[in-house]
Amino acid sequence: MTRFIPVREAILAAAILVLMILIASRFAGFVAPSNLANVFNDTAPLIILALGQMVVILTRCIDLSVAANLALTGMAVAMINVAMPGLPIPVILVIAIAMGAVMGAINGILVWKLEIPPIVVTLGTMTIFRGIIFLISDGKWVNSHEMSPAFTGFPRAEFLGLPVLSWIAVACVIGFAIMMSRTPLGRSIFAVGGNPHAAVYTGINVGKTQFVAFVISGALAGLTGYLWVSRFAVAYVDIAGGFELEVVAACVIGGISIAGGVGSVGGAVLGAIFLGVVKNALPVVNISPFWQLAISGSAILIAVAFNARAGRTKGRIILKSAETPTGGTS
Amino acid sequence: EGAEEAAAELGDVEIIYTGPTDTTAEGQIEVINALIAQQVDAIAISANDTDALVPALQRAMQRGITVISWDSGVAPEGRQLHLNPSSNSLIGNMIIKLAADHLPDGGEVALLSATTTSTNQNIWIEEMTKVMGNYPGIEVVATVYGDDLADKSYREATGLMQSYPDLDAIIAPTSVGIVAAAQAVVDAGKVGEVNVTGLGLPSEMAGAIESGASQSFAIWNPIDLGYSATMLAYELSQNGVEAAPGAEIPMGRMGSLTLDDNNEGAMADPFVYDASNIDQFKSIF
Amino acid sequence: MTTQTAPNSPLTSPVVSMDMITKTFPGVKALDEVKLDLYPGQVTALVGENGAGKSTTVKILTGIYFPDGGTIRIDGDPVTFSNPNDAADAGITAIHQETVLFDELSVAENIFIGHAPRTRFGLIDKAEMHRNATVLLKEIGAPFSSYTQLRELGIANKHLVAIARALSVDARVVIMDEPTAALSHKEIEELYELVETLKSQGKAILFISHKFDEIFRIADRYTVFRDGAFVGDGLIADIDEDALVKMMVGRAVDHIFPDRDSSVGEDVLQVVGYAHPTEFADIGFTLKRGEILGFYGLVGAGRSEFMQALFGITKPSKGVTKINGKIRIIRSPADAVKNGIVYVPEDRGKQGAIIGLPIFQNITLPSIGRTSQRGFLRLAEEFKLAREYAERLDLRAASLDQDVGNLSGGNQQKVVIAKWLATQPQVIILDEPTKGIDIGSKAAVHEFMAELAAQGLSVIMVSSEIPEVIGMSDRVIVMRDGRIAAELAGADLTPETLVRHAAGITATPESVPA
Amino acid sequence: MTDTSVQARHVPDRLNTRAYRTFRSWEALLLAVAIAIFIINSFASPYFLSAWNLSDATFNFTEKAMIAFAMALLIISGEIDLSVASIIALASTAMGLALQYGAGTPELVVIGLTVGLLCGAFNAVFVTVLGLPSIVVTIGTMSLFRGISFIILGDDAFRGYPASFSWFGQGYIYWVFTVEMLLFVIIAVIYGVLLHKTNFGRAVYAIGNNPTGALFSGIRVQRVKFILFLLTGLMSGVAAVCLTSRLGSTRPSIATGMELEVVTMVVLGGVNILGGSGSIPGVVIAAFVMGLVTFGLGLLNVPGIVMSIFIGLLLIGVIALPRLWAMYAARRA
Ligand SMILES: Nc1ncnc2c1ncn2[C@@H]1O[C@H](COP(=O)(O)OP(=O)(O)OP(=O)(O)O)[C@@H](O)[C@H]1O
Ligand SMILES: Nc1ncnc2c1ncn2[C@@H]1O[C@H](COP(=O)(O)OP(=O)(O)OP(=O)(O)O)[C@@H](O)[C@H]1O
Ligand SMILES: [Mg+2]
Ligand SMILES: [Mg+2]
Repeated sequence: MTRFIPVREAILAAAILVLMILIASRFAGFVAPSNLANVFNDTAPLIILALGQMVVILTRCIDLSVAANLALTGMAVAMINVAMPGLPIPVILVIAIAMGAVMGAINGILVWKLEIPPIVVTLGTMTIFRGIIFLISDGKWVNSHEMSPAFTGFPRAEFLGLPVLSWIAVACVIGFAIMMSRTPLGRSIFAVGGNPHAAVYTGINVGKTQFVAFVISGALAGLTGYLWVSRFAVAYVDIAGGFELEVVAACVIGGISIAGGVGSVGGAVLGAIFLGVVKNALPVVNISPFWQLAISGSAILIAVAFNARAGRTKGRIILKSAETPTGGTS
Repeated sequence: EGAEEAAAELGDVEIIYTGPTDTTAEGQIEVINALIAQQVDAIAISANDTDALVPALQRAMQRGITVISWDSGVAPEGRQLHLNPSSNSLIGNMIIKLAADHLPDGGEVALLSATTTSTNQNIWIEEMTKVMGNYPGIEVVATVYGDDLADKSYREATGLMQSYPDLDAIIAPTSVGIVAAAQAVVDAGKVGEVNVTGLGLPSEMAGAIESGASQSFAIWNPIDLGYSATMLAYELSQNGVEAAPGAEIPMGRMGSLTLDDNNEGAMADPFVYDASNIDQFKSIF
Repeated sequence: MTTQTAPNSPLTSPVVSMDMITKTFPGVKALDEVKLDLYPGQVTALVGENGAGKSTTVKILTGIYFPDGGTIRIDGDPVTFSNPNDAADAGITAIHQETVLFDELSVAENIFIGHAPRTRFGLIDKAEMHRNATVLLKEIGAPFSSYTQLRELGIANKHLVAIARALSVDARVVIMDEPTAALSHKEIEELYELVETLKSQGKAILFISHKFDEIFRIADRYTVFRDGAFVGDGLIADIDEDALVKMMVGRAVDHIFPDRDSSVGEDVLQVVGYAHPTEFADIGFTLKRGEILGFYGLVGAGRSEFMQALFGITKPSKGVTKINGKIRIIRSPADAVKNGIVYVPEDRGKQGAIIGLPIFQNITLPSIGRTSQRGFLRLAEEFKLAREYAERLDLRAASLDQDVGNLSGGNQQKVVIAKWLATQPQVIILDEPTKGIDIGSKAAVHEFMAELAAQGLSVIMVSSEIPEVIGMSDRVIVMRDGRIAAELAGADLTPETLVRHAAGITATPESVPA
Repeated sequence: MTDTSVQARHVPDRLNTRAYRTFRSWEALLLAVAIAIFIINSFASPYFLSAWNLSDATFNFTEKAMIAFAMALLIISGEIDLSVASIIALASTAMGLALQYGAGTPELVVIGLTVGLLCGAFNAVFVTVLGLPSIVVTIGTMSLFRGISFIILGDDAFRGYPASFSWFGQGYIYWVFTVEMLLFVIIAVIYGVLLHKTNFGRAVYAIGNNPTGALFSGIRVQRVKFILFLLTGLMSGVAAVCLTSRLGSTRPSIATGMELEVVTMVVLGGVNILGGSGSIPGVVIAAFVMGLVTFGLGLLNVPGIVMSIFIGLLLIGVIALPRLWAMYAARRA
């Protein structure tokens, strides 16, 4: 009765499993461990961003600027790398995370101090960040041969059979799992989204918590910005265009309620993996490229409808003699 | 750059270089309207939709503005002439030849295009299909679209290598796609097995040639293209040259353009780049 | 009940002392230079009409609002609370009037949010948290586990969680803002015992209530506010009920239930065999013209649930509604309103008032068809209708154009009642109509109900207050666990029988507290 | 009951409360911004003050604004529709398909509008019947609708619309006044009256402020929302007719990204994105502001991507500046 969230996740996990079986029936190679590792690696940026977006959505906000933040940070670190090829990777990482966090903080400040609705703030900063990329890069590309080998090599360096990119995603997942369930910050994030009014009474600063959520999301976007640019070894104005909607979709599929307060790390990760599997499978099972968009759209709709069913809580039962409840309340 | 060069040569020409927020037809129409409003003498456009710009460009022509398209064309009603960087059939042939040259015994190739709506890509692919008969043993196993997005192209290329383990070459007649495909091949550890070729810029492809992911690729000179387009626009608007089938229109140092029945003409052959000459060009364009 | 430890000695100095506190909201002076003292080991009752500024005082004491002027002293030292944590650190804890809890968290997490026990690594110690929560829940007699998801609890149980939360901090001052409003008899008794225990521990208690019986039972001191101003304070022992009411309202109020001519007319509403898979079963009764039918039961007996089914919100699995002898199908509140049945909900914040819309639009919302013409609004008509009902209910507001969100709880309730009366219904269902309403307005509501019935309106009144049920109803239906337990009228209608049927006690009547 | 209670207090109808004035000042502020932009534009570019150029400039916003009016009502009711641009794509594709089967102009229009309505109904079913959040549903249908266009059209295009069809997007009523402008004005008036002068509009506000309360007040909440989705779909259909007519052809990528511009316009118009408040005059002014900014910057040949920075700054700035000013004023007081 109390444990309804894992049920939701189990359904999603089952859906992913069924999906994989279907894909395997058309293309057995897809489920080979090495390929699955590839799919995971390919999905790693989505997972990382989905975790950040989850925190934001949990506090009743939304961050539509993640993809633009990612692109701007990516372009900036790529240009820094071109200008100073010797700069060690840890420094680049720190710069990327800090830049992303600053952009997140801009969103957060506007939401916290000026109380502008998050969707408006991030819609605005989304276009502003993109525009800034054009201004700093003059519309030009940074290409792979201009980047240093260390710069492009970092995310693909292998460690225990998995690329560093995957390991970073794994680390983020573990970190967030602990943060959300075992730290006061995690609890406040749930509280702020679940009932902001009550959070105020409890001494939780709602605006500040939302600010922190934006900073977290921004920092992760910055981190992903570097990883993205180095992995695809190219930076230009439009990278990750439209990716913000995919990130939101991953969260929603993962059962994170857009109304805030409900969701889990596991859900966000599974939602991202679900999309990642769909995206990676379509090309290999030879479905006409013109079908891709419609299929992912339907997948989102179905997943969300399913999710809502699974998440619908049973009302309390007054009747002592109530037969097996049918769940069809109200 | 080429346009600036032409302007300098002509002396009395001012170049306005502009573009929309995103690459949609509606965005380009807004830009065209702004140009009409400024009463420019000529518009040289590389369209991202053959048909959608026609009404807007027709209006421009009605108001006495010379309209030419270059690179990615506009339907004939919407412009006076179209400058192809190279003849479409030549490019079509070139891209398959680049792949075939490295596959003496035949093999499987796949196409990685840009968006499903890019005019020029699709014409080249069409032209390529026409000449497939000349390359026995070469089989095109799939055509995928990377939408001119690095990550999507990368994923599509990875998907191709998984679906067709025996794939020998990926042809990407798009500068985003070819770079992403080369990166995907490097990451999949298939350098030497899968050759990436197509159309790309030397500056962007230098890395791929170096790593061996791409043996060779082709492109025309974009500087020349800008130069030619400017020259043509100048001739039509200032010197009263008529664009009609069969006409020969001078374009400065690039010689002259001969128009076909659709008022289209081709500039020059694409040039092939490989390990031998990449270093020379990578810093130019 | 237990030993009276704290003597009503005026010699003790106050723990908390508020002086000259002022607080202004846009358009309203909620508090105007008020003072309030709380003494250790004593219960101070804060009384006043709806909107007198009681809850505002609580919010200032707990750091939620920042006062515009005045000083708060703790042990004689001036303090400023810039956020709720400051107040908590100063040892002040509160059970607020609204339940301010988190549906998505467990009971234990709700209790300990903000001050959960930590492990060595700084992480939250869940095991310890649940252990502590269990102890607290046991102390207040809560019948659920600390692992329960809060959303699964009913309103009364949620209130118990709020109480547990307030007790989870080691406070010197405990504030209770209408803590008994949502509780059943048994739970109220337990709360009283708890108050005694807290007193004996030397804590200062601020107790806000509109119920005079409980004020006189547990309070040692009183402070009265009227319209945001301080009126007086003193020892409960030195004052009687009438005097207190007079201080509060500024005039004498006889809160005797109105005399009614209970000759009732023909059948208006017939309900046959209403059932729902999980909430209620076998509900059937008839309601006559001009009758007031009471529905009594312990909180959570399913009365609201059934009423909402009758009103077309909850979908019953079976059941027939006849109005004036004709079967009517009610699938939505709109259908119900069309058929002359209206429902004044219990949860006015969520279900009643439309916060964000002005008062007049709230009042005319369900009657919009009458004030408008062919679907087009006519503002003058709207204001006319709204003013009529606002004045009939003695609404306290700055203007009819004011957002209902800025009204006090009691005045919001009046807007909701006004909105339904304006539809001129045949049957009005009032779910806990006087919950949280001050004594003056309460009498007005009772008077009004009687008047409505006299005009031929049929009233269903859901109430958990025994005097009100007995005083107002012609007939009472008692519900227990989603079923009708008894129907009482005339001589059978006594506090004892009500409680016995509601609690399901079949044996000899035990001592039932009034 | 009059005898027991004290003399009923008189409650005045209206006080000009601060909230009321703030509401008033939003449109005023926006209008000031619009006028300022107009003046700056006329100084910045000699080409700006020309009837024909201004007429051309209206195309920058007329189609978006048609959808924005319906979207404003939807957002005030607490929902949102992100699929509008995709509905345009699908409706346009359907028109193109009908064209292949020989449909004439009247049929094309009917088909465009019908498909818009059907798409609206599809969204509405998910939101009102299944009870799913609209932002999520329409992120899904945004892919789905455009996806269907891609399935039908692939990399092809429909062209060859009849000459009479071009009237909607390219025709003029009188002198420089275009058909689209006329439609814009008519639709603005209809939605203005619907939202501000009718019971339906009142219900929209009530729902946006408190859906449960509105339901308990006898408003058919789901029905109103259903209608709002239908209206938004219908307006997308109208925009599809205009846009298709203006472009003279259909591709599946038509109107990409327009949904965010529509939402931006609505928010700039002072509609609370969280529902409950907003006005049609605000949206009308916002449409002009956006049109003027893009056209003015276009005349200065500012690249589109840089233009979007201005729009972004405008969006945040118009909301942020009054609040910053209030904070500043409060500190000084
Ligand atoms: N947030 C607010 N904004 C504006 N006005 C407010 C606000 N909170 C309270 N008020 C006003 O302040 C006054 C005091 O309200 P308060 O809630 O303190 O009354 P109360 O004594 O607790 O009444 P009740 O017995 O009904 O709970 C009322 O007139 C109310 O309208
Ligand atoms: N767990 C819950 N979640 C949401 N709403 C609840 C919950 N419990 C109760 N409610 C609502 O709160 C109100 C009061 O609930 P309460 O516990 O009093 O039960 P009830 O069935 O209304 O019983 P009664 O009216 O007989 O006291 C009702 O409107 C009910 O629908
Ligand atoms: Mg109160
Ligand atoms: Mg109840």
